[in-house]
Amino acid sequence: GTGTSETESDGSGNSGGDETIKVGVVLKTLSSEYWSYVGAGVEAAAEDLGVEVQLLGPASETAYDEQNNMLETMLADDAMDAIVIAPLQPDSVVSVLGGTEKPILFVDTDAPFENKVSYIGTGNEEAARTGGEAAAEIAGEGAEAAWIGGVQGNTTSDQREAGFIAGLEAGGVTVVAKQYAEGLADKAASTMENILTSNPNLTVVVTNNDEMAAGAARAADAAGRELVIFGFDGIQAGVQNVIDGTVTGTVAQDPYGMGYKSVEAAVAAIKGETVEEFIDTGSKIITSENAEDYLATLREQLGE
Amino acid sequence: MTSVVELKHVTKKFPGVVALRDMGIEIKPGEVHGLIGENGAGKSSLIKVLTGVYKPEEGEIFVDGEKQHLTSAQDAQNAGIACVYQELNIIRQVSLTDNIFLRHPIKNKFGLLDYATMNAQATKTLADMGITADVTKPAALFGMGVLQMVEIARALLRDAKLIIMDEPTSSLGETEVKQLMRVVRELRDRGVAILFVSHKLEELFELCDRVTVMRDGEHILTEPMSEMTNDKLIRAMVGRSVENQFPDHEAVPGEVAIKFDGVTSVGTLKNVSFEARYGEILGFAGLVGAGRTETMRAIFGDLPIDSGEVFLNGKAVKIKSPQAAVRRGIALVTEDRKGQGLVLNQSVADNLILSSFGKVSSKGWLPPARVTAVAEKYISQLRIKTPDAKNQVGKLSGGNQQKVVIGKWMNSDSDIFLFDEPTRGIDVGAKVEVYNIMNALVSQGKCVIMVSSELPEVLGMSDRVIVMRGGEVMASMNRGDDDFNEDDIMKAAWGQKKEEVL
Amino acid sequence: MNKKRLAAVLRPLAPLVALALLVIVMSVMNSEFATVNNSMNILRQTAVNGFLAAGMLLTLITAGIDLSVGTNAILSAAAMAYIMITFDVTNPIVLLTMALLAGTTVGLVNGLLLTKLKLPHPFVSTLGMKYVLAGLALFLLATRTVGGFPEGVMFLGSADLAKGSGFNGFPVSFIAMLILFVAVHLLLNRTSLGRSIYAVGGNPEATRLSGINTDRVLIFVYAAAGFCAAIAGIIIVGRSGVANPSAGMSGNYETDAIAACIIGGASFTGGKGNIWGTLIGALMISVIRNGLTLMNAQSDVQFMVIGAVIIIAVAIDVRRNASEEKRRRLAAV
Amino acid sequence: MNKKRLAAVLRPLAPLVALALLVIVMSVMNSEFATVNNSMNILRQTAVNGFLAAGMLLTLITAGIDLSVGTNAILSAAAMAYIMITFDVTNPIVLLTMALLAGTTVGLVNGLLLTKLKLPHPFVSTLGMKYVLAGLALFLLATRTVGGFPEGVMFLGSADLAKGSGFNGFPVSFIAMLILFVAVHLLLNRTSLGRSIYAVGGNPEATRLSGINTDRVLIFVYAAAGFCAAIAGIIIVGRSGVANPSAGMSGNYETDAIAACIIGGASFTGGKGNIWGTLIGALMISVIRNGLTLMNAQSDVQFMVIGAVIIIAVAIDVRRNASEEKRRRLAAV
Ligand SMILES: Nc1ncnc2c1ncn2[C@@H]1O[C@H](COP(=O)(O)OP(=O)(O)OP(=O)(O)O)[C@@H](O)[C@H]1O
Ligand SMILES: Nc1ncnc2c1ncn2[C@@H]1O[C@H](COP(=O)(O)OP(=O)(O)OP(=O)(O)O)[C@@H](O)[C@H]1O
Ligand SMILES: [Mg+2]
Ligand SMILES: [Mg+2]
Repeated sequence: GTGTSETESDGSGNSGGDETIKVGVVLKTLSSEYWSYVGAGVEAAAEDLGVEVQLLGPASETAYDEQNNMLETMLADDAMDAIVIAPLQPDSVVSVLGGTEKPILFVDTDAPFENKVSYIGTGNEEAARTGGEAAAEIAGEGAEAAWIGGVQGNTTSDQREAGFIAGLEAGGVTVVAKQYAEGLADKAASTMENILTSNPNLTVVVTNNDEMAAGAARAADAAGRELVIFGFDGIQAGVQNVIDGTVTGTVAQDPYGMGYKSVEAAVAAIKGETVEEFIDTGSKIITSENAEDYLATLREQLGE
Repeated sequence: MTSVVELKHVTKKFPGVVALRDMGIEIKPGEVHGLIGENGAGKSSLIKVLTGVYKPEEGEIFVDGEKQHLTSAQDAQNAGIACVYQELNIIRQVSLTDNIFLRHPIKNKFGLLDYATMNAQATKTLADMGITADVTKPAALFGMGVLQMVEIARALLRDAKLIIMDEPTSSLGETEVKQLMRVVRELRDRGVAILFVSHKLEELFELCDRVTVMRDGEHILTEPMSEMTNDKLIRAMVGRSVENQFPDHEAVPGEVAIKFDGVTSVGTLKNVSFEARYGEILGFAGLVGAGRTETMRAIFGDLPIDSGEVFLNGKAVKIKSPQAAVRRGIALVTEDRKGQGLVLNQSVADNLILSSFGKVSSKGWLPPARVTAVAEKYISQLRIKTPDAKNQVGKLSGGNQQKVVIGKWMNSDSDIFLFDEPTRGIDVGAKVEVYNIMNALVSQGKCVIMVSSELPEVLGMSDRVIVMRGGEVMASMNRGDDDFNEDDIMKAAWGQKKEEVL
Repeated sequence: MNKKRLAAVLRPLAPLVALALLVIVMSVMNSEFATVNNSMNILRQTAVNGFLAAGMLLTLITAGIDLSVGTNAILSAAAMAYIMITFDVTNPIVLLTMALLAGTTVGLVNGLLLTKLKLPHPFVSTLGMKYVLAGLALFLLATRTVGGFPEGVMFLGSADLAKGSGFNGFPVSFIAMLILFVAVHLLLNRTSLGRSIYAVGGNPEATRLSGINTDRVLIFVYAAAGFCAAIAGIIIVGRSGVANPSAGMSGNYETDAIAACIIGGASFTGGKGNIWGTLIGALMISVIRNGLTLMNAQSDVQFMVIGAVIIIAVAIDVRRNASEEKRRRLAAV
Repeated sequence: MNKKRLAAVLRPLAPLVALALLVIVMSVMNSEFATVNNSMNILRQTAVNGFLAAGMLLTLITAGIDLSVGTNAILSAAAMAYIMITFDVTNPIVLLTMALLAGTTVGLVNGLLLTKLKLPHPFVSTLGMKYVLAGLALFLLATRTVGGFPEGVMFLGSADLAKGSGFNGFPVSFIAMLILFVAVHLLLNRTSLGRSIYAVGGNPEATRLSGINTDRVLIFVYAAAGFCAAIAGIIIVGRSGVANPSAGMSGNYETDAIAACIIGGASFTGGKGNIWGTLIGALMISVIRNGLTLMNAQSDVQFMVIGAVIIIAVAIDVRRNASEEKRRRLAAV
């Protein structure tokens, strides 16, 4: 890698060849809406800063090997000046990184890599905890809650599970059921139906993503049960559901900001500037009060 | 002298059928022992008990006078019993050498297979039986005749004391049968016992020292062959005498149904021309691999025609698929009933209606009652031995399966019937039934084309005979002409081209 | 004779006995299980798999397979969402037609690939199709999850009959599934096309030489599987309220559908299987999932139990056939 | 004659030509593709699928399938992790032995289920096994991802030969894979067990009647597939540094392995396939994945291209076989 090079490119072409700064970004996947926001932030930053980015992501958030392969391919690319990673499996990514000398940054999820330049994001666990607290506040002390996760054993799902549960319990809510629905809305609906059957006093459900929150909401509605339902991610459909009142709230982690700031930080690192070790992008609880505004911001960020 | 193998009081049951009932047989060293019986009499079942494939409910097996429990094919082989089964046990995907040496391969000093030696031995053994073949090629590339010999070669290389052959000649042509007989005699002279199953009486008379007849799973008689006559055998088998082996029909040749004019299919058919008329039986004779089956496939739209013309009812046609052929009223009784004739895991009834959905169904709907009626009609008309119409075809005996194939086409109301080896594996009584069916078709004014490797059958049934060799028509003979005889047909089949051929 | 008749009627019901046993076990282990509302939940949860399995069954009978039914369902939903958000179409008839059209077209393409390319087996082509459809769904919706479908679209997946006074209602989706199953039953057993489907699976060569256009039979079968997948997609939308284009690759829709068919007596080697067995297979899978969730079993236990039940179900089926053979054999005189 | 000989030698190399074409296309479209280090990456990324595909190939040749190889790899890794964290075992020999034992035992069970239960086809039993193993892996590690394996365990999956001065090194995992492939080649073509494997796939009944213990052949095949899966599991641990028990259900390990075999000329109907074709199939899949990553293709495009390539690869193979048939037909004159 070439450390710092003074390049002024107008972003219209990467004709600068070797001189153009090139940042590699490997996200958890590109095939979901949440990650497309991160991607949008990455591309906006690239445009603004006049650098070239290579944006990649495996097929799904469970394609661990595929992410490692992508990373490996990128590490072997001499033209790549820095790499931003959202690790699916932090330990595993660290072992693939090995002793690389390229500047490495993590986005969304941190990893125990010794030479990392920076971590940009809010921990999944931390964000989920605020969501759990918010749900507990609405439901009130003594309520019973259920968790519908993605794939058990998946790092993201496990972290959100730990955060949500900690938040709920801090608010005096007991978690009586933990189930997993592959991240799919229709399977979450089935799971919700069954949880409702065995837990007649259940009033809260927190889920691993907005799609599953939507599925759970429909199942609760069909069963005639009023629940406090929280999703995660803050995708448009999820926020719309909050506006419509079918879902109580969702946890948004400012994905666009994460993407944007990570490229910013990467470019700074390449240029030899000092970069903060932790850039907190914060998280937001979206409820009926701020949902309209958030949706508007989202659309603006995506250029719609 | 102790017997090589003796079977006593064996009973074997299948769902709905008793295949063997208190059956016994004794085979002596150095004899060729014939076994005969109607289709479904239990011959193959008896053999499979001998080779440890079927476990009988009752009965005992003695090998060299000692009681044995044969519980698997391996046991039987270890006891020195080898078998060429009726339904060929060829693995089509692997080479002839692999097929021959599968169980007892030759290895080099590293424990790896020694293909050089195995190929040489396989080639030699086959050559001894008059077959030249590239033994390294997959079995799928060879015709039935070669494969039959491969099966026999496999048994030969095994030093068995008893070799069982279940209808080994049913897929062989005249010459190969001769070769096989020579091999069998050589084996006998070496002291090997042979159990030989066949529906062809001439073969049994020519080859066997003793014969056992069975009927409905029971032992009827065992006699020295020299004391038997044709009639005696048949009466023992079917319980009555069969009057006329080849029933006559009145040939009233009508319009030309099919005409081939210089049809060539690269690699198989060369300039083939002939005519088949309504109201007559046209026979096709020739050696194995003569191209008769290919000719039938060409008529049936299943072989690409590169040049030449086909006329159907006087009009030039291009029949592009079997479906088109069936629509035009052509039926093909295929020679390979397992591979091409039957859907083995479906019922007898389903197979019987397979070619006549248009007739049995109304607007695509199949009333179950009508299906059953059709099935029962042919089961009784063709005397198909099956517990009921819902029985899987795969569970019928070989001959009965063949009857289902014929029945399937009987129901299709076709005008032109192509019979490719129609009596393969069928017993004497049933053969006559098949001949009667052909005659009935002809008298209804239909056109019947019959391919057969059995010359007596060709001569007995055909009004005209076409002889082929190497994909070419060698000769054409009319009933009543001087050259309508075995000798002249064989000469043509061996390559003597008749001048006046079109 | 009468006794024999009874036996003949009861025999195919044996898998039903296995299902009943499973239900009894679940009822004993969990008091919530045997309630009316929970039974309705089970039916509700069976519909998607039922539709997918019906299509899968047809392909399995022809000795084929369709590994793209799950992503096809997702694509059909995505196609519907696409025209809704792009052209502001809100007419449910148009939207539903779009979904059915998309699913059936994909099925048709599967059938054409198989027959026109003369592929030896559709495993790889439909696996390829699975990827293509997953990509297409993401492309159509630009990875976005779409909600806000009109009521008419949601009806099939979400409506319940006779709802009220504590009864959660009888799911329309299950009724629709039953109607399809009756249709498939009639197709398979009472039409020549149906018998051709079995024949093609048993011996394609013999079927072709019997004058049946086997290509047309196969193309029909795959198009029908696509059609069923599209309905499954519509029900998924109705149940969850959203069309999520990334669901195709992450779900195990196909394995559940295949398992239902095979538990119900279909076979990979073709020529076997019937729709009522498939119904029982699909119900068994739902019952296990439902019961385990009620018991709040974790993923590890759920996986192990489901796996064990799949294996046991097939083992029982094999045993049953064998003992049946033996019974008939010994009865022979 | 000599020309014919040459043709006979070259014909099986046709898939190689397809691979070469693919490589050329990729090289032209992306300058990074044809670098030495990237080639090493491709080999590195092929190893896991290669091991799984080798086992899968054996089962496919017998007309079977093993849908549990992926979860078996994960379980083997989990078993190794389990004894490491539970009993503080750090001896790599013990850990590796544990993994191989676990994988082979699972394979053995698959083989026993198939033969002793007399199942008609291993599709369902191995599918059931896939679920059971996924559950077992989660259970063993209590859903936790485990890292911190000793160097000796990681070696196979992570070591590189001749590394240095800009060269990333030749991956040991690929060399190990090649050694296995040579062994499989010898097994299949030079031993009687190997020929029996083809024979069982081609015609199990005939093979049994030839006096071969087909059950034993099948049990061996599934145990071998389990053994290969265990090595794949060890390589996964070496590559990723962790044993992740939830990876089994979510990975596409089995479909990739099957695709490699089928692209390489194996068939579901059994009796066909060879290990070099499988190698080419596995390399093709890696090349596509790698190339698309280099070209910065989005998920939707990636999915579509992978799907299309899978379909095209099979189509080409079918064409090739057909034209070979035709050539033979014409040559016969
Ligand atoms: N595997 C099986 N399952 C059920 N029934 C069977 C089976 N094998 C044979 N049978 C039945 O047993 C009876 C005897 O059959 P077998 O094959 O022994 O007759 P065969 O004398 O060899 O007849 P063919 O001359 O037609 O070959 C028949 O009725 C047949 O249907
Ligand atoms: N599947 C096949 N693949 C390759 N060659 C074949 C195949 N089937 C037949 N042949 C060859 O084609 C030629 C013509 O065979 P065909 O079956 O037409 O002969 P036939 O006169 O009908 O004799 P038969 O008595 O064997 O049926 C023979 O050389 C035969 O070996
Ligand atoms: Mg027989
Ligand atoms: Mg022939």
